[in-house]
Amino acid sequence: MSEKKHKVRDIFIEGPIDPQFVADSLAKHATRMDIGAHELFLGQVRADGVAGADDRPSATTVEAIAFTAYRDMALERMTDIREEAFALWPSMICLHVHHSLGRIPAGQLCFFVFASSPHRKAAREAVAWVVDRIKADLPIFGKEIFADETHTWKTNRSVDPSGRPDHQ
Amino acid sequence: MSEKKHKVRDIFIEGPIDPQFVADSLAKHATRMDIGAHELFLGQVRADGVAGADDRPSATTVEAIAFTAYRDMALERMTDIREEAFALWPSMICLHVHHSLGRIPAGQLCFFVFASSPHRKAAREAVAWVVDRIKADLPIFGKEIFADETHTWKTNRSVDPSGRPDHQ
Amino acid sequence: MRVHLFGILAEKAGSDVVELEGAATDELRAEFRRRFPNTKGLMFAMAVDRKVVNGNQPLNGNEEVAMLPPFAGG
Amino acid sequence: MRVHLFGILAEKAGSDVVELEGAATDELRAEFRRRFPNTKGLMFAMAVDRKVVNGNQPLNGNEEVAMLPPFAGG
Repeated sequence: MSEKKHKVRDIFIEGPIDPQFVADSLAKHATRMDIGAHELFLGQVRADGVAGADDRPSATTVEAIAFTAYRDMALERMTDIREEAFALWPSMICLHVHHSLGRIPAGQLCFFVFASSPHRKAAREAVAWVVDRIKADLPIFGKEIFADETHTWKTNRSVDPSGRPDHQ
Repeated sequence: MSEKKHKVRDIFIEGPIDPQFVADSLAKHATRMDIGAHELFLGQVRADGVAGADDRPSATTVEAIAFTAYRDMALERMTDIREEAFALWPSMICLHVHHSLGRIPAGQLCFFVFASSPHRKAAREAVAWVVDRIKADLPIFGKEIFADETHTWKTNRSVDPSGRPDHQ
Repeated sequence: MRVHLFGILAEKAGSDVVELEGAATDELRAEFRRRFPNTKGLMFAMAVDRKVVNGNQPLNGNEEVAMLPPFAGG
Repeated sequence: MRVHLFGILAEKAGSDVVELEGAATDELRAEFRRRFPNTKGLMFAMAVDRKVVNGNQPLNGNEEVAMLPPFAGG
């Protein structure tokens, strides 16, 4: 849990994030007597409905998202984000980030950001900022697999889809 | 988990909040296919150090907080807060609040606010708002018990300590 | 009438309920201060029927009245 | 040089790595578009040595180059 050193740490885990993992992570902090506030964000795969399309005869729903990543780049960017977060919120005591790879069925957890601090403001603000930065900066890709076996590629909203739009 | 009805529900639990309880609460949401984001706040008792004082020979640290509440009033105010929260964030799917009563040792969890929504903004904003409102509006009292057996009464910061200051 | 006490007020009064007479919340406050001079300097709010009172509220004697020291939840 | 492909680009190219020739990132882009006309209309960023490129970056051929469709983490 001593987190202030910014070595590259692996955030990726294969498959869904187990709620039990969240409990174990929380429980480990009971030895830190200076923590007063924990803020946790968890992303869960939604079974969004989609309309029919050229390659899809009728409306269907998301059954799972298959996540892939450009691992080395993602871990480098995560190290930068972690360093920036500790600089922005120096009172933050620890920050844990986990993201799933592979096929995550709807209803399962795929993303977990967890910050702890003496008072709630730092943990709250840091989690919001880190979640947004990860969505914008980490090269993680998601294939939405529909119940009818078709698929589409997920794109994060309100995030510039590429460093340089390519309209060639 | 169907939460939109605003009957009075008991938020109080005797003793610390078990991390396992958090895991179980999370796991129950795997059947809700419209949830994309969970935001959780947890309060943990800090072993704050305090200086010596008239009734305390030397510096000491908080060993536990003993929480009491004006139960009926707290539950009425919580019902109001819940209603307001669902009005302010209509996309919120559920909101769970738990607060400990009794003696909570340093390092243990005493407060848990958990909101879920399709997208992260509603859950994030609702948790921040609900946590602040609970700290300001719920008649919950905390006796900080020090390692040397002395005690003091906790007061939430940046919260008006009483509806009407009494300087008589 | 019966007045419920919490936190440090209950501690100082040695009880979590006191009998006080008064036709309005300010009278109960004053009576409480007289009966328990060891609460001098402690701020508290009053609640009538589980709602915090602003100003001085008249009472008919059938209300649920409480004296509330600063809140510390969370 | 070896160029790594991800997500929909890997799917359209049928591989997660392609050999492309070019002295700068724009040349690799153009070559990729020629080789895989089925990626027409798909936007992507390029990364050189694991950093997103802004503009056109010259290459010596020893870099780690990747083509990145829109991110979808979280």
